[in-house]
Amino acid sequence: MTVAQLIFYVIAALAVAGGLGVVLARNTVYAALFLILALLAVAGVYILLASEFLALVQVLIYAGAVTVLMLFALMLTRVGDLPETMTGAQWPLAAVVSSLLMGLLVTTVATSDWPGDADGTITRIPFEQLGEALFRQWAVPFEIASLVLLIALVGAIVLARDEDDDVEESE
Amino acid sequence: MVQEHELEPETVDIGVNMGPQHPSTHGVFRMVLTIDGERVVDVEPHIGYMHRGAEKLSESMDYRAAIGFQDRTDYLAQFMNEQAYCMAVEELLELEVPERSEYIRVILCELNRVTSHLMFLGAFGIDLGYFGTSFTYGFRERERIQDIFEEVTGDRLMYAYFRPGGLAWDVPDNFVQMVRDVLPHTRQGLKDLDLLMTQNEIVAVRTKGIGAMSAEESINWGLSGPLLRAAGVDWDLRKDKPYSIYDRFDYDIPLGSHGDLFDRFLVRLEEARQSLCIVEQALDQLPDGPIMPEKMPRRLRGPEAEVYTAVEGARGEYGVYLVSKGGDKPYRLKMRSPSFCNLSALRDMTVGSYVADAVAILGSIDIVLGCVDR
Amino acid sequence: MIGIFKSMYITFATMLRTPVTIEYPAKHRDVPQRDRAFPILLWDKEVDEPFCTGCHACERACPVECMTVTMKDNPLHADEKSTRRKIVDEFWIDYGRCMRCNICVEVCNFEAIAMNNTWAGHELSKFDRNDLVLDLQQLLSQHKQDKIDAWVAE
Amino acid sequence: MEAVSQQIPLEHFLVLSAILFSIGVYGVLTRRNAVLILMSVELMLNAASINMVAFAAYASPAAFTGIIFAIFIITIAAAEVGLALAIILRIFRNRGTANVDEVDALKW
Amino acid sequence: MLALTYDVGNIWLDSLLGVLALVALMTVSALMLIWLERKISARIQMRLGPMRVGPYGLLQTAADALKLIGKEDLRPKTANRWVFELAPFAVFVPTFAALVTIPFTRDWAIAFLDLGLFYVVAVTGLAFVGFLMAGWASDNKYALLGGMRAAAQLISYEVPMVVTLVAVAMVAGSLNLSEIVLFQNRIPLFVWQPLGFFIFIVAALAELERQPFDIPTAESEVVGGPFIEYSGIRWSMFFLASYTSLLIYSLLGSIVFLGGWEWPLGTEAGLWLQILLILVKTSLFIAFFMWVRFALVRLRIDQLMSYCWKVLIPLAFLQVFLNGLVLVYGWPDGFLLLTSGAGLALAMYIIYRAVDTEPRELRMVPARGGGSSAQAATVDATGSG
Amino acid sequence: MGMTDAWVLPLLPAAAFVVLALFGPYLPRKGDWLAVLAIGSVFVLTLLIVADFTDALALQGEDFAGVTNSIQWMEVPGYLELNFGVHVDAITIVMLVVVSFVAFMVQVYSLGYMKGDARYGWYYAVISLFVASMLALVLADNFLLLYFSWELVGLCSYLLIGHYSHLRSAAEASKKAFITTRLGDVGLLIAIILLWRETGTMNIQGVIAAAEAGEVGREILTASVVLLFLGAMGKSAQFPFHVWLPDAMEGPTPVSALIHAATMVVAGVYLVARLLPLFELVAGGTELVLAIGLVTTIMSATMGLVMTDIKRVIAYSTLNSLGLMFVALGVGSPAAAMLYLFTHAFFKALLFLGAGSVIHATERQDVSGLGGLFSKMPLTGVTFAIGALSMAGLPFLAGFWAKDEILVALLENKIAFAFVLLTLPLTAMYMMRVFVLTFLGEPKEPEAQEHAHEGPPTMAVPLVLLAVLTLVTGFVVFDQVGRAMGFPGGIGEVIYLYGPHAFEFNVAVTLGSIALVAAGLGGGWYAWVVRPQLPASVMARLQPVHALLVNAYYLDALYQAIIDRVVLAGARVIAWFDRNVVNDTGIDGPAYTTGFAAYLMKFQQTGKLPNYALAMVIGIVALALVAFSLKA
Repeated sequence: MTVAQLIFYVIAALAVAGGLGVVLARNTVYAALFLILALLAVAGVYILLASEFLALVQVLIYAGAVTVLMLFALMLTRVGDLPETMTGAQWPLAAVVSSLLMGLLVTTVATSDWPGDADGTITRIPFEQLGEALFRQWAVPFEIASLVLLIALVGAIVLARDEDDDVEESE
Repeated sequence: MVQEHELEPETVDIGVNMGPQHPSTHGVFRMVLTIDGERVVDVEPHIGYMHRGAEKLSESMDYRAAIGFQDRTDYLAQFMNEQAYCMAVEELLELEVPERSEYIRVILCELNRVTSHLMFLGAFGIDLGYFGTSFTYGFRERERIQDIFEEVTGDRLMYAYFRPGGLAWDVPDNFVQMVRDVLPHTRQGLKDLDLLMTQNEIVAVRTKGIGAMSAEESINWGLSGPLLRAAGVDWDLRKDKPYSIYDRFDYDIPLGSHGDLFDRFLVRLEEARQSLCIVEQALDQLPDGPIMPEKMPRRLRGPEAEVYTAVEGARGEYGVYLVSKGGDKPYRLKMRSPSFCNLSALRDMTVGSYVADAVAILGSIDIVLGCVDR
Repeated sequence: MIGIFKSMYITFATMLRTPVTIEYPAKHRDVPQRDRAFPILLWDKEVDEPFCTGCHACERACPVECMTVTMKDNPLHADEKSTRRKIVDEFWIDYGRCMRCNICVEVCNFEAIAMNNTWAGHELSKFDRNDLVLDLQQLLSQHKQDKIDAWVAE
Repeated sequence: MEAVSQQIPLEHFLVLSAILFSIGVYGVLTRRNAVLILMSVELMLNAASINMVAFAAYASPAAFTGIIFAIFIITIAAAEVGLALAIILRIFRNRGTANVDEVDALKW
Repeated sequence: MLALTYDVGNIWLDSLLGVLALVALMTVSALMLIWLERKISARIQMRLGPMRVGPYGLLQTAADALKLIGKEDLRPKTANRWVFELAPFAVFVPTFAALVTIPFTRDWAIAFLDLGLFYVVAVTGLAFVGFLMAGWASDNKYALLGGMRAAAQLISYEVPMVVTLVAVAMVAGSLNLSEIVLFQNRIPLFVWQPLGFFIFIVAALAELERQPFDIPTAESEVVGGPFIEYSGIRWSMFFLASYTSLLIYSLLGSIVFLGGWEWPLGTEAGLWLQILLILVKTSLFIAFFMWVRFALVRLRIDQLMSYCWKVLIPLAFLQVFLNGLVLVYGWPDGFLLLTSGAGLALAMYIIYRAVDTEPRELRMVPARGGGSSAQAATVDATGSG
Repeated sequence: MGMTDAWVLPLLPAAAFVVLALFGPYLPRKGDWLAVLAIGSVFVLTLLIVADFTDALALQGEDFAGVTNSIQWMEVPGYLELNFGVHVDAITIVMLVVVSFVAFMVQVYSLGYMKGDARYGWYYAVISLFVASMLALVLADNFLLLYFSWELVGLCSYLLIGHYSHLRSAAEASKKAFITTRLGDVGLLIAIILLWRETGTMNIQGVIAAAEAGEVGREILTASVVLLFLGAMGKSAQFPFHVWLPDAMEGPTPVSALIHAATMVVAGVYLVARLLPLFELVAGGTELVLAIGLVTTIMSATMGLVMTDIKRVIAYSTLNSLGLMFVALGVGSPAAAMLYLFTHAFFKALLFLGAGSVIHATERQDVSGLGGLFSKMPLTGVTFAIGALSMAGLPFLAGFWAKDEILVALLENKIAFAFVLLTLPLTAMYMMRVFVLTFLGEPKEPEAQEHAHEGPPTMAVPLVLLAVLTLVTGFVVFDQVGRAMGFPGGIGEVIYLYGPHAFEFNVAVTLGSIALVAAGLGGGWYAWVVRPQLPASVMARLQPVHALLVNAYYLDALYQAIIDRVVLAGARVIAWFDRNVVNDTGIDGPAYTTGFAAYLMKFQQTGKLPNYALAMVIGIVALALVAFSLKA
């Protein structure tokens, strides 16, 4: 086991722990904090996959901005932190199905023959090249993504707006 | 639309307790804010943490001894309180105050107004968010004037210097020079504060249009003093009901127009300047002579009467209502404290504004808890 | 922005001015002559006895009732050394209660009591509040040792 | 383009991704609070991203489409979360709850 | 700093020494900065500041730190234990991690990252989690309010900050901090991009939660915000993190906008000159931040937000747009200076106009007949007389 | 400002339209100054273009075929290539001068006339749009742009006729105008598409060249020429489409002057003149034009005699003139047609503006309620008289020269010549009639005329300017005059389209026409001044004829009947089919089916999101398991 593998196992364990925390925690804020942990661990996975840029994007946007929204929402909606209301009644069935799904996926992964698997050698892609590709080859999806962001922004503002505020402002 | 409103559950309001140990409540004032996010929905002021029963205590003191309690009501504008009380007693006993005493009283009162306003200007900056800068600017100059007071009266805060009929003792020989020396410093301090705050855009956005009260509302709430004048009401007891010798000086009453925090700030700043003008004139005219009436009774025994006298304190009309049933003690003493009356309008000014504004609005009322609770 | 620049300017300007603070315990301001910290009793050096006769005038006038005075016959009067027939026997002032209103000084007919105007009168921190009740000897000691230049209003 | 050898087989990443995905599915199925469901969805998205990046790194480094896709997933997730939270907020304001099984207007 | 100059040979040992050096640097600089801030505030307010412990009170903060370490670590009974206790670390660790990639001279840094600038921004952006945790876990309304304010403010002001730095990275053509410095060579970037510089300073002030943006910790409103329930070592970690952030942003500013260890008089500065230069530039930033703290009042939360979203972000995008124009069309840098300067003027004009700066006139009613006729009947209220 | 820059011309008023339409209400004076400014500058620029044109003409002489400036708009290689551009040649220049000048005059006039109107700003916006599209129409170098602007002027005409939309009659009239012209426009569109299919180009010159080169099949060419002419008939209100023009008088009078006298209605003439080579290629093409023109001329001349509405009389006179132009085109003399068009624009605009002045002053337009206005409004009276006489063809006024030119050109065709001669006294007579009834005699409704007065200067100045032009424009037919004005070969070179065409003067024809006109005028004078009761008695005696004329030959009734009987009946059948078959069965049927099915299926739903999600995941897992088992 090399050092890299050791690091991978640690990070993977953190990610799985975070994920389990998200779905099992009895406290909503705990769940959100576990989510941050999981997201940071995924960022670590990205680093292991030699995509530092992606890792930083993950940290900046996911862990840094998306989760704050969730925390805000949790605190604003003040959803009852009562443990008995956290999990729905169908959890046993869901657990079975999820485990089945996991089994299926893992089996598929294990039984398949993947390319580039032989030596565990990966390729580091310079982020300049990434940028080139993003803005030339993928320019149209990029623009669409920005449009989607804009629309989401407007939509979120319109939706979250309080009618009372409108009245106040018009006065 | 209407239906949606009906469906909407009550917004989650948070009750926040501000005071009595909150750093921004002046003294031991406590207000319970109900806030919705950052907006103030309701304010409930709680007072009485500093109640000492000064009015009741005064009933068991003779007319001289009760002066000490006057210092302890509005403890930032003590001379004015003493002045009001002494005027009440003088009216009751029909005492004639000597000329020199009147002048010294005016000088000290106006200097006291300056110290009080300096205190306000400094503290207001803190409420707005200065990290002590405005406060030390104000205090620096206030301290110089306090030194004069200490030289004259022997105490830094609780002067107990005025007496029914005059003064406790004469001022030191170098009094005039001392005051003249300190005036440039005070002007410099006011200028510093002016430069620091008046034109600052951030101060402007924080103060303009905030906590505004119209002239009519101000009158209805019984506001007085700078608060009332900031709303544009031309009312100053020194001018409109002249007492003492205020009719001998030339000065201006500054009036605001919007009645918001910024106007209150400006009015107080300008009032401090005008007080300095009065002080200068009084120093020029200061006569020699006795400080107490010639035939001063040893024991002060009042006739059966009621009097009310009021002065224009630093915070507004400070009145003393004195009922005497004869004897050397007041039967009933009631103080009309401006802080208390001004504070009553707090809810009206605050509701609907932001938490940060609530702090600044409370600061702009410039309450003194000793005066509110007595 | 002009106002913000003005604020920056004035803060910078004051940064260059001399500080006004003094380092308190190391340096002391001069206390004014009239300063009234707490009342003490005066010592008649000519006769070598207190001025105070224990007449209770101050005790009665004190708004906060912090004084306790008892009177006795003056032994020196018997010896014809003093003109005072009566003299103070015991005198306690509770500095924890005193509100330093100067009334005792004013009502005193013998100019026997005065307000301390030294730093010794100001710095009275004690660990026990009972230590703030001063007896006659403590009240007299300052003037006795010429540490005070008593200023008594007429 | 620089080759890095870390001796981690590709399957490791894929298995991690599969586990995270299943956990996310479980969360979506069992959580009652809409915000928590959203979090579980994020987990699933991240699992997918890991998959794609892993494939990009191991299998098709020349095209690195996987990385681009991961970037788009992150972008869209940001938009989605903003919008979803706004919707949840509105539901909460209208119905006083953010529990999805109490919001059963799907059945009328 | 030894680890930075001498290659120990073992990567683990090397990193460990580097981290230790950083911790030492952080602690010492934070202590010094606190002392400096107290001194500057004292001088602005014409006080003396700490004078007793050590010469000119230099050791005052060290003494304070010792006291804080010795203090009991209080935790409110109703506080959420784990979150409460972990919150200081959640603030501290990102701050610390951000310091790793900042180069101090041409050759000195723990790690020269290709994505250095991005890394710093991304990692410092995580600090809000700690504030939110602290605010939520304290079970205190002031703390919760402060935590929410902190999170909202940090997230919002990160946007103009990132966009401005993107503008810089555009012209520099790199996200590597060292290369950005090399790119600036003789003329630092703030000359060409005054608007970006301005936005950076404002956003940094907000990220640092210093006046006029100290809303999350506003003493007179939320009584210290998220930290209200903390004491002792945990509180000092917040404090340490806050002053380390000050150091980080000052370093970042001096590297990105002031040319780091380069100076206009020559490019091949020696090691000591480099250290001196970066120290001086960083100190300029620090002094400015401290100066501002005592010269300005606090904004209100809504004003803060609208200033960010309505003024700073559009202007930051304007800067990016201008840079893009200059890059694409190869226009001279002077054009950038002109337009960016115009943008800066616009920003200042917005500040000037957005608020009601109309000088208010007080109505002066003369008392006693003629009044003080010597003076003008109406005094300009804003006049400094 | 060269000819290649002519594309600027339509853009100015178009920009004015955009600004006015979007921000009009927020501009001072609702932005009328903007419209006037735009068209004013268009006029000035037009003069510059004319100067450039004459320079080019002097330089290149007769070979000068015009300038084209075109940009490619879109291209499907090998299939479609669309260009947008301008083409400036002699005919364009004439039209440009007419359009820009008359539009300028009318807009200035409207400042006074439309003052206080509720939709003042909108009026100016639309009229700017009209000017823009009219300019684009005459400048277009290809059929597509021509068609666009063709439809746009139609739209503007529709909007402006219906300007007083609160009046039912105005709304009806606008609809009528729109629909009637649409009938012709469809022909135009089909013709354009046909020609494009055949020649593969949209370019007008290209199409003409191709047709002349014989690239277009005869049948197609014939069909497209007929269809093109249909469009021209619709726009120019030729029989049988002429019915919309009199009704269009419901619009504001300046609009009538601009659109329905000077510019839009002559678009048909312009089109035919522009495409005359095509007509000449087709057997019977010119004859068709001639016939239609003649019919229109005679019908309108007779109807003009009995109309009582001052504006309608002028409208019929317009029809009369348009018919004359088509007659000229029909005998292959576009030069005469264009000369008539040129002069007609001025005096007809003058007539309308004069009528507008009367209406503005008295607020009524029926001559039976007018009379004796001359003393109150001398300026209007004089200018109106000039216009009327010019229309009648009194010597040395503008109309005279142009009319004589047409007569000379008609000499070849005796029948047509005779018919045209017949109309001359009629025209003179009804012009005399309307003038007399309006301005002379006693006021029939005195209360209406009491406050009659001249309009403000903005109304008077255009009147005077137009009157002066009416007096002098006729003389431009002489080369000496043109040379004196700076045109190298005389203005004739400009107005006459194909090659030099000297003014032909036939003493016999001229004298004859003068005699006829004088007779007409005299007859009119006799009938309405000397013996005012005569018309009534004539009317009484010729009751059927009068009824026929007053009802405009019952054409409106005929059309109405056709619509009622044929079109609506067909529509009813289609409506029934649509409602019952398409709507109820085709659309609602599946919906009902789905709804019922959904009603049946809804009972298995819980409405809870997690359940659905779970079901989905179970489905996926099951599918995957199936796939695995199959694979295994």
